[in-house]
Amino acid sequence: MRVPPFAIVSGPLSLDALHAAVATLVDTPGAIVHFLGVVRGKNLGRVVRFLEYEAYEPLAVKAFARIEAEARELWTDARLGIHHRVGRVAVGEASIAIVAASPHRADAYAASRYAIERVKQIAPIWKHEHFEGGEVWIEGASARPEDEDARAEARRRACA
Amino acid sequence: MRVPPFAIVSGPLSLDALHAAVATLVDTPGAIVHFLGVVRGKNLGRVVRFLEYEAYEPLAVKAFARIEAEARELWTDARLGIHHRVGRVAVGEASIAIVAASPHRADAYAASRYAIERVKQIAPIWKHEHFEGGEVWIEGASARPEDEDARAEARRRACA
Amino acid sequence: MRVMVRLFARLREIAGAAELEREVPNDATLAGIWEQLAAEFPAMAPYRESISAAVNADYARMSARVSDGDEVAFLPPVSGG
Amino acid sequence: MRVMVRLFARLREIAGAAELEREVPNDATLAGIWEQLAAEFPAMAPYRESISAAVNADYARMSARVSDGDEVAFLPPVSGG
Repeated sequence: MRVPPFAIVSGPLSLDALHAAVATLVDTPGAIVHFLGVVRGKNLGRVVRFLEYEAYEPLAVKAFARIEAEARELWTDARLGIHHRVGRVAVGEASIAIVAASPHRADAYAASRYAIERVKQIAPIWKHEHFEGGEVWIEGASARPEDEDARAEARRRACA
Repeated sequence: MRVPPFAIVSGPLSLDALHAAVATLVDTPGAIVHFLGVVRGKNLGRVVRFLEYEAYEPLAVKAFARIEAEARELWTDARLGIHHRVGRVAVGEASIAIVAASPHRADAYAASRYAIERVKQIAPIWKHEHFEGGEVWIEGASARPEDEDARAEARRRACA
Repeated sequence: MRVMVRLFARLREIAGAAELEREVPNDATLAGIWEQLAAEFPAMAPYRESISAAVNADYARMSARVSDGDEVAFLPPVSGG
Repeated sequence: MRVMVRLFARLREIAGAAELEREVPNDATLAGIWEQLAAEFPAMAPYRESISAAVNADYARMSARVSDGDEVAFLPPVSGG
């Protein structure tokens, strides 16, 4: 199955398909790093029943492509794929899959970590937590794609 | 299929099986990082035909377990799985798969990176490169598991 | 002129709709459209400092002007990942 | 006493065998067994500074003594990953 490298997906993520889509983009990928963000059963003392994700899909896909472009300014030969789920996601399931491929492992790790930090900062995606006893919208960062402080923080976390 | 978290494998690596073996070891894994080291088609100007790996299997498996123990001194809640191939590995195939699971993504990334650096430093595994026009044993680091400078270098690369 | 306003997450819940078609002045900015919405739905007002905005699925500054038929989106703080 | 010597990669090729059973003195250290091997296979001598050693599949220092029946391994610089 051919999948695009950047997508919003309803239903389980296929890491294999994303891997295949990204690995072919790099001439000689010596290193491939996958990141899976998995729904945890507890959050801030609450027992999580499930999450429900919502996205502004066309802007989210553009945000993913923007994140890859930013990463390639820093790690020229790295390529990224980012798939994020919407709808209901059970505890233990992955809400996001990121594949980073590069000739060298340092760049693959850095691009992967940079990508997840930037997704959390700027991707128009929202998490609705359904827990034992209620539900709550999680609100994290104000999405400011051009905020240089946020980019610097993502680079710092990527150990760049 | 149940697989052990640390193994020397002849034949293709199953990332899915290793993932399953490791993910269940962590109570609430919020982050899972996979690393795949893939055989590149070129090395130092040589056109690589294939690699052939050799290992001292019982010591290699112990070295992988030692690497996890070291990682858990640094990132208490992280768990690792490490599978390395022996025998012939084609260009484009993975020679090593590492799965790191942790409640938090920073620890999963760090443990993963630390693991691949330590595998390269101390695992009793050797790469025989078959290239257009010849073959050569690749000899990297002298395996000194207790060398603190090497451990410090691995921590530094893991951004710890 | 008319614009289509898209709302997400808590803002969508406050409005009771994911999309609202609204008449706005011809020289309207995103900030102006937001104020119009916040007047209509006072529970949105606390989001004034934290929202982001987009026009036709591209991030835009609140000072940006919009055109007839544009799709305008207001985004509460994000929480993907 | 007798030990089983295991050799890998280039050392294996030099010896022409992955395993060699060898008679060694009763108080033999890994260093002593290595010197005995290097005398037998002079092409191994350049590895003196870079090898690691193991006894019964555990890393060991070259000063370690071995026992009858032990499995001794000499490891050239590694290149896994």
